[in-house]
Amino acid sequence: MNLNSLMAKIEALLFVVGDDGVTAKQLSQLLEVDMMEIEAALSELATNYSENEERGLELKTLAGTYQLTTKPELADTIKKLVENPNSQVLTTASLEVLAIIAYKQPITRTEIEDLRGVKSERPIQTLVSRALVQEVGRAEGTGRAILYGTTKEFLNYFGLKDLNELPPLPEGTTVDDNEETDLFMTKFQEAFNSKE
Amino acid sequence: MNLNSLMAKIEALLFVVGDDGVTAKQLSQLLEVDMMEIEAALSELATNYSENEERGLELKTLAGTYQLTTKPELADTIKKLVENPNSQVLTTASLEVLAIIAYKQPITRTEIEDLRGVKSERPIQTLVSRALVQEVGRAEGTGRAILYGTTKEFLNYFGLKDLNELPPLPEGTTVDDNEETDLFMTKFQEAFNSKE
Amino acid sequence: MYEVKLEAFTGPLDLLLHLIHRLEIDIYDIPMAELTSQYIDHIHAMKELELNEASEYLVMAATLLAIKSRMLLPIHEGEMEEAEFEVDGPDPREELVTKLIEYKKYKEAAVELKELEENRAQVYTRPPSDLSGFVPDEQLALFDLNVNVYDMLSAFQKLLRRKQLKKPLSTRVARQEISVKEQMIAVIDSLKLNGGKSNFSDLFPYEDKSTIIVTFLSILELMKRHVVFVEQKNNFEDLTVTLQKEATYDELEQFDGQN
Repeated sequence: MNLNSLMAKIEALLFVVGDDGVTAKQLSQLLEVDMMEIEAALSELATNYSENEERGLELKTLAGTYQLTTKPELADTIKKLVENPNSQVLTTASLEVLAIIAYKQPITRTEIEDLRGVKSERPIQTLVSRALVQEVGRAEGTGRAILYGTTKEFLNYFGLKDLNELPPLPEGTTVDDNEETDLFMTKFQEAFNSKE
Repeated sequence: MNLNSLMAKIEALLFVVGDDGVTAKQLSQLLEVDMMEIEAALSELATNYSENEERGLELKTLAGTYQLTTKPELADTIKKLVENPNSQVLTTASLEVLAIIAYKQPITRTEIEDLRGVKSERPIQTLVSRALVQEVGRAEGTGRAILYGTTKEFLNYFGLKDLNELPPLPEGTTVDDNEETDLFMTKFQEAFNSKE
Repeated sequence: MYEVKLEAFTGPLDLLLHLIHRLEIDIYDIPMAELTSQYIDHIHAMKELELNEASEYLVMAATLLAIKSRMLLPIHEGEMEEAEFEVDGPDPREELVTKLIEYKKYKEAAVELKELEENRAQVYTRPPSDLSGFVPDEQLALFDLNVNVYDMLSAFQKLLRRKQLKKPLSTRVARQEISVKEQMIAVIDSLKLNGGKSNFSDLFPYEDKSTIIVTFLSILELMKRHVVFVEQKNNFEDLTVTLQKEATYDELEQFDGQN
């Protein structure tokens, strides 16, 4: 297929799927064109958008799918017309819990609380209800605690293609977490009890 | 304003407003540019779309309202999106309707359509035929519209014991203003306490 | 005494990191006496708030005291030599330091997420088009079997966001701006109607945020001028606003300069 006509078709499809997005593979199946050609057309489209200053759109990969979005520098203009969909920003506590889940998933609530030194039920509930984290399984052993992980919506919300795009975790002293935490908790309990 | 940058802004705005469209007058007010310039930019945009065969979009005027749509000659391509058995488009529609019914039951079709901004008869039918939702009563008042709710099969399908097991919605999603008031109450109490 | 509001902290570790930063302490060589006393001072300032997390802050205080006392244990003559050589001996602070450093990583990661959140909020998407016109009548499509309850929740979330996008332009433009002065009068009138007394929340029958803000500011201003008196009987109960004296319009007029 001619590149121009392929680009037109892809643009139309991207427009129609909106924030559902579409993968290169789906495009390849739909248009019956091999992946190489699809990738080439997508990259050409992306260049077109970014290089032409009369274009207001850009091509982004969000949560593994290609989507059209408006250019970030036009945010002020659009803000005047529509409400910001991400206007309910997350609190510091929720972001903290989310960071722990994102980097340590799958992880239980108790593990999160050990790390933060504070109860975390409410932030977790907020994150679940905002579809940013979800139950991804159950821990072994007694209690079979819920294991939490991030969702596709998490990637979408933070504008990430996939989890590998998360900024690297800031450096710190690396320790064997579990062992260290257990030891700490024991000492902690001792210290606490001795006060009573 | 520079024509290119005006075109980019208009394209982004048209993209975001979707089927609602926007009038030249609204654009003029929003962008603080006189009508002449707006008309010129719109006509330039329309020419761009129609003359560049790598573009899949076109500018349509309906009763003075401008909106972006896909080019008519690409209808076949878009049709494929719907005909594809794994089509996400349809998945999204029925899942969305199911989500609304699950969280807002009992609810009428009209209420669902108000929420989605789109006709929803077909997805509802699909869900009823799959026994995931059912008629649970009739609304009061004229018309006595059918009220929909979820079924046992729904719980079964998602592995839920009962509806209380649905992940909760964020607090204040339905009434943003309450949350805002709470915030002010908190701030107020801070200010109040610090006065003492 | 302390400019920092305790509600600003997400937990005891957060508070400790803040103190370490403010006191310019080397995290690997924490002066326990200083940190502990500062920490406890902060806890004291907090006692009125009756936060859920209070117990966690107290547990940390106990831990700090325990570490501090272990470090103060007198070294006996005989052990002195041993202690000098035993460079690798366990430092009572070690566990705390490890925990703080580990926590700090995620705290910093949270800051980066915040930035991503802000950047993402700069770009806008559009909802999928309505393609029902293309669907052949006989075709009834359903999601595949991998769909779970969280996917459904996501669908709902997307929908909620979309609805915000649809709010018409007109609700946000040409809104009549209400001044603090006007709202002060409205608050007084409303109090008079209710026998000079009202619940704080009843003074906010408004839907839109800017009116709520202006009302809030006007009550603060009335408090400052001792026109109203605000009290709270118990924590978490609603505040009661009582009219103390009637402000004259002349008096309210003075507010114009600052408005």
